[in-house]
Amino acid sequence: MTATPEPMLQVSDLVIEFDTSAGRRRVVDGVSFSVQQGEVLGILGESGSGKTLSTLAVLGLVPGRPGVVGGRIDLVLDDRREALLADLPTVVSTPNRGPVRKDDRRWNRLVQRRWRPLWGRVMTAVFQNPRQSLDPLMTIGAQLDESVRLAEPTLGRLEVRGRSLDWLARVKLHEPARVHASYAHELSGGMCQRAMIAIALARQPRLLIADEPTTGLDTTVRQEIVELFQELLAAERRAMMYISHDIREVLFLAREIIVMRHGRIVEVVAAEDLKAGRGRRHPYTATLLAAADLPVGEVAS
Amino acid sequence: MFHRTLGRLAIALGLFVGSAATDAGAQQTFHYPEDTRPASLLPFFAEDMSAVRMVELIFDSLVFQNKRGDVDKGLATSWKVDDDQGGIRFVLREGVKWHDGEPFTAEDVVFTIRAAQDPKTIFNAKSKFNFIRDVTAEGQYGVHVAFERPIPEAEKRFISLKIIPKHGFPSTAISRKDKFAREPIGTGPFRLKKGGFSLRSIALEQNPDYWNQAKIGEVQMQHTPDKSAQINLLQYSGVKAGVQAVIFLPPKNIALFENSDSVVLEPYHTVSWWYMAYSHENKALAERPVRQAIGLAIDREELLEAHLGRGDILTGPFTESSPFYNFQVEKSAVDLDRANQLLEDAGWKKKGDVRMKGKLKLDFEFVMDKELASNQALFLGIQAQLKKIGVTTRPTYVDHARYRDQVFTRRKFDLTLNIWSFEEVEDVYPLFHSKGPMNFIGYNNADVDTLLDTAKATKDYKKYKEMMKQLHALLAQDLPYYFLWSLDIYSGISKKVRNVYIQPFYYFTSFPEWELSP
Amino acid sequence: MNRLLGLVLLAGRRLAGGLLLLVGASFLIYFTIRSAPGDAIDAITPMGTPPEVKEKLAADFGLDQPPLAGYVTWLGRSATGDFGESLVFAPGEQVMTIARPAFKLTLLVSGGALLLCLFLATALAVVLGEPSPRQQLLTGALYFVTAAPAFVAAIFFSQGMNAFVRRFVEDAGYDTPPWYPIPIYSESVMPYFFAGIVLVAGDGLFMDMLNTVRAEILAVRNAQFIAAIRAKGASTLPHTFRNLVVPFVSAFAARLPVVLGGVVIVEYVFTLDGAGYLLLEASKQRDFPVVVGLSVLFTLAIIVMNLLADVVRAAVDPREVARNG
Amino acid sequence: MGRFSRIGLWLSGAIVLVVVLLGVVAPFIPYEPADAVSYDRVLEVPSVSHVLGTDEQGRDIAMRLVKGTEAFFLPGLMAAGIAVLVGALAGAVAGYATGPVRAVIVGALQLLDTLPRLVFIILVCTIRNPSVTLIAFVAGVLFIPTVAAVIRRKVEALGSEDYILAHIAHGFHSVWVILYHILWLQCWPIMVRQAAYVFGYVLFVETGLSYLGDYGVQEPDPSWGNMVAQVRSLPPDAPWPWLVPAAAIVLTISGFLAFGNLAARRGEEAIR
Repeated sequence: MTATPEPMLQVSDLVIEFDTSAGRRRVVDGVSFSVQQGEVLGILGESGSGKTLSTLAVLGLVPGRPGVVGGRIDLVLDDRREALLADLPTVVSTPNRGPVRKDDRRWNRLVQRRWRPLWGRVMTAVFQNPRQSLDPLMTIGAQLDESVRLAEPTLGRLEVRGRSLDWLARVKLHEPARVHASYAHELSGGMCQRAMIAIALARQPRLLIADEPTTGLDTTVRQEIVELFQELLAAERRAMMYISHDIREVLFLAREIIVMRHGRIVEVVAAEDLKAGRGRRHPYTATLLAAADLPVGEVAS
Repeated sequence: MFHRTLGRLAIALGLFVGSAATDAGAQQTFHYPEDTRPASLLPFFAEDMSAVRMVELIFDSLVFQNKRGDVDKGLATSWKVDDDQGGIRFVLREGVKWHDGEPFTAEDVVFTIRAAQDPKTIFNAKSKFNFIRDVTAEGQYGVHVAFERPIPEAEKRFISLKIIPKHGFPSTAISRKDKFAREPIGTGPFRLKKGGFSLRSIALEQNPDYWNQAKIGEVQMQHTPDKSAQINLLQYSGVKAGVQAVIFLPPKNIALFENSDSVVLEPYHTVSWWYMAYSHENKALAERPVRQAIGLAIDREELLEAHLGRGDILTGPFTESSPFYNFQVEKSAVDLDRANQLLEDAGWKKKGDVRMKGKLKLDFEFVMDKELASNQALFLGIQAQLKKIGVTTRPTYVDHARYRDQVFTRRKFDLTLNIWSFEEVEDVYPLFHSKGPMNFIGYNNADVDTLLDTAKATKDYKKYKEMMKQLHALLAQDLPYYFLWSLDIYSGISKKVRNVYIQPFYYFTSFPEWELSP
Repeated sequence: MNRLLGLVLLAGRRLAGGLLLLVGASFLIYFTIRSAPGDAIDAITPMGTPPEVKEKLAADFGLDQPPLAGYVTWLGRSATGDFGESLVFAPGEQVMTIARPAFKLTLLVSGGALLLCLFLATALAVVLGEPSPRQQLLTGALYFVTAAPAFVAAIFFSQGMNAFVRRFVEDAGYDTPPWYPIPIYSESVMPYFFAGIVLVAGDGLFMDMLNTVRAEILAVRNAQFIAAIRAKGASTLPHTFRNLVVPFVSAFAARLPVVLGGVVIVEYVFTLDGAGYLLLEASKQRDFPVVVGLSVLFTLAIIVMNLLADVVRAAVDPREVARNG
Repeated sequence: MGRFSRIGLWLSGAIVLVVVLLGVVAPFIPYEPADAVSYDRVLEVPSVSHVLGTDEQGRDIAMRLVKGTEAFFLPGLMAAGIAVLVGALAGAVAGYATGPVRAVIVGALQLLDTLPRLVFIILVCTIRNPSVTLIAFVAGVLFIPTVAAVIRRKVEALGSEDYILAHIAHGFHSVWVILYHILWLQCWPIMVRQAAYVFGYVLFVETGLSYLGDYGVQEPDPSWGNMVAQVRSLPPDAPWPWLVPAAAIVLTISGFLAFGNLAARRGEEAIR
């Protein structure tokens, strides 16, 4: 083991733009970050800061037009380096100069070729609004079974069900059998999010992206979900990106934290330093800390 | 080059699939469209022309009218009028079979006439059989019909009598609802195909036992109310599909086929003429000068040419081909000045747009049958022309059934446009005699009545003819109607049909002779 | 098991509701008849109808009774499928005997046309994908073309096709297709197919369908659960398909009345023997029992379609039972 | 709203404006059908004196096209008025009321919705003396449920929104809130869209029935429907007497539909 292991995910100079009725808007502007193997990266920022879009870009799931128009995303798997987003010029007609137009079809082909084999196996995600993340027409069990079967295609029908029930138990759902037969609309938000986490983890990904997984849930439930994440991650040593606007949650889970605002990274800081109030803080970070009744420390002008 | 590419493209697109699937037999089908749908194939109730045409193919009458206009053998092979013209004796064709295989006998003829006269059989043309007093079968193949009074050229009256099978009905009281109307059994050259009577089409097949075997295998009629669709079908008629004939070509479309290499225009003479009827119950119209003035203001030739194509302007109630036509009667020409003068002299003074006399106004309700397509256009022309002499008209369009009721039964109209069609006998007695059943205009002229009564009583055809000529002149003077014209009607017939001859009034009389080349 | 029971209960409730609607609709139809001006019998029968026929008609329709009692009489008769006898179109024939085969054909043509429309709209929606400014010219043009009333579309179609075949096939020396010229009198399926095309292309149906289908497809494709399914590496196709069943069935059911209106007109132009032709012809000839019988049948078709759509919705979407259970 | 939508709005708006202008002006243009007939200029091709040519009676097609707007303009407005006003009220009540009132209204709306429109109109035409006004009235009534359904959805969606609840909490009467804040301020784009649709439908039915069943306007009075119906008697080489009104029908219907949609979309964007 080397002293500074190569990060498993490296994002550099990511640019995302959208067409709106008011014209083109740059929503992510030159963002760079990296995630180490088995560690949690926290991304902090208010809504509209570009944190969700940056993570969706990692997943190759940025919706809308033209979407990702610049940057690089590299992934290191078992010493094999894969450039996910290295050749944008082939799908972006005039990068960095004048109006940008992206060829949708080529972009989709790129996504299919590069990302598709990674989804689930290498990285997967848990989103906010858990109820909307579940297919309303299928039982939780069917959706979980799907994950289990994808992770271990050799399992028999009963084994799959057994594995699913295990997972439901591991995410601390009582009566796993009942949940297994239920539909999303029959469960509470917290239960849905637990089920969603089970579905994501059942794929046994290397990297889990949790995009504001607690938004819209009751305070007590939020606490439980965050604890559940910590517990599961500690046991499995998975890498995770945890996106939130709640500084306490991020501090609780992450080792390194990046703070985003208006599509740019304003600060990269170790969680230890933040907790201890060490070092000079960006004014925005300082506001966030103050609002959460945490020690602010020194504020940069 | 471009054409070929497009053609290939169309074929490649599979638009023309199944061209090999048509069998040879289908080419022998004679297709024709009809404007109206025959509701009944029972001869008595065949009131639309479309039904009359179908009935002609399925049923037979005792005698036909041949190309020369003479009466020819049908189900009867010979006939003899009694010496006193009080009856007629028919000898029937032997070995004729009904479409269901039953033999045809004199009983069927007796049954048909009895059924026509049964008071419980109600149909429009019932009065046509009033002249028959009695009918008796004489053996299997002889029939004697006795008349109420002597009838000149009596055999002509049997042309329209289609014989129906006795075994097809429970009694002589025949109802419109009878199943027979949809499953007819005749002796004619064609019989109904199995399931051939459908919602809007009727399919017939050749009767293999017919004494004058038809040359065309099958006939199919399709109700196609849209005239432009009919024209389209004839115009584009190809080897495999399309129609072989359009019964009546609207005049505007005649030019389209005049130099056609696939369609012939075949004249179709009907003994019929157009008229504008005046209600004589209207006080203004009861005055002869008003009727004359109206006649002088209307330009028949212009209307005829603009809307109906070719035809002859009438001078009285007979067409030029009629034996009763009086060539001495002159055609009146349009003369607005004289028309105005006539009205002035009769005391009709112009007030604004309309002429008035006392409280009476020359403002008339013009009632029209919606079904007659050219009515609207003709009315517009007449309305415009009458305006010039201070006569105004208001249109009322009603559907066919309502028209008959309003005009013929309740006589609620001032002016109306219509057509009289005659079959074998041009009998105008019912129209102009003050007691005539079809005198819906309320016409009452003592001279006319006398003339008609004497003519009816006479047995001498020559004298009868003379009297009709006199009547022609008299009516041309008095103008109970404004006589308009008789039309040259054209059928459009595909050149693939050969040996075509169209009888007056009976379209399909010579149909067995027609041939269809593939 | 629980869900199945809920489903059965829901279907039962819908069936009862459908029956109620049918009774209500027949009530409206019956009182439209009773609203005839003057003496109802004279107003609704053709002139010259014999008195015994009028009497039978009055008895069949309960016109000799006070309105409500008459309605009950008529409803009782109609419920057994006895809509009376045709007066003019096929005198003496039971309305149902002539209407049934015609109506079957009409349902087939309109249902087929609607399926074709749904299929084409889906295909185009998939090809077009997300709306972009560049497509608006295409959709605008489509909007204009498909707004033509069905009868105008039918005239253009038949005359255009005939001229096309004459020029580019016949004159070019190819065999003409068996369906030429239009409207053809043959037992081939082509006239029905053409009627379907005109139904799809006319009355603004296609754009309406395209807009709906496209919005639904985009809604499902952009739904969060589809992103979640993608993120876990599963195929999104079965999920997308399943989630589109409900909106598609709804879109189909909602447009059936429109197509049933259009088919009346198109059948007339393409000389098909359907209920639309029968309805118009009977209406023109004032064959009143046929018109009433067909009105009831058309209404029944719409109610049954809505019923089926409800049941399919409930069978596919568990929330439906929960909402209405 | 994209560039093409804006162009579409202007174009369709122009069509609507022209039709409305013609509809308003047409009754004041003196036109005597009897005087228009002239047999020395039958079926003339378009020229300077007759911009759109003449028909079988030698009547100027452009003139008849203009006068023909009379036939559907007021009936169309009436139908749109009935459908939108009654539909909006019924929809608002169905969306807001509870208990038996709601049940009755929802039931009635559902009932009207099951009637196949064209078939029912033909039934009415068979029984009563058909006129465009009658047809339009029936069409208007039959469109009530369509309008009501959209309005109801909107009212239900807005009914639970905070600012509406706030208004009611502030002491405004709920009827006022529904009528003004929901129907007037929020639903007008929906009403514009539906009104344009119903208007187009009346033109569609008038022309369709004139073509098929002679249930529309009778000659000599002009209507676009009976002008198109001339296709049945015209020779194929003189199509303009029916082609012109057919094009006018297609343009008007698509124009009204497009205008309704685009204007409503714009309105909705503005409200948001």
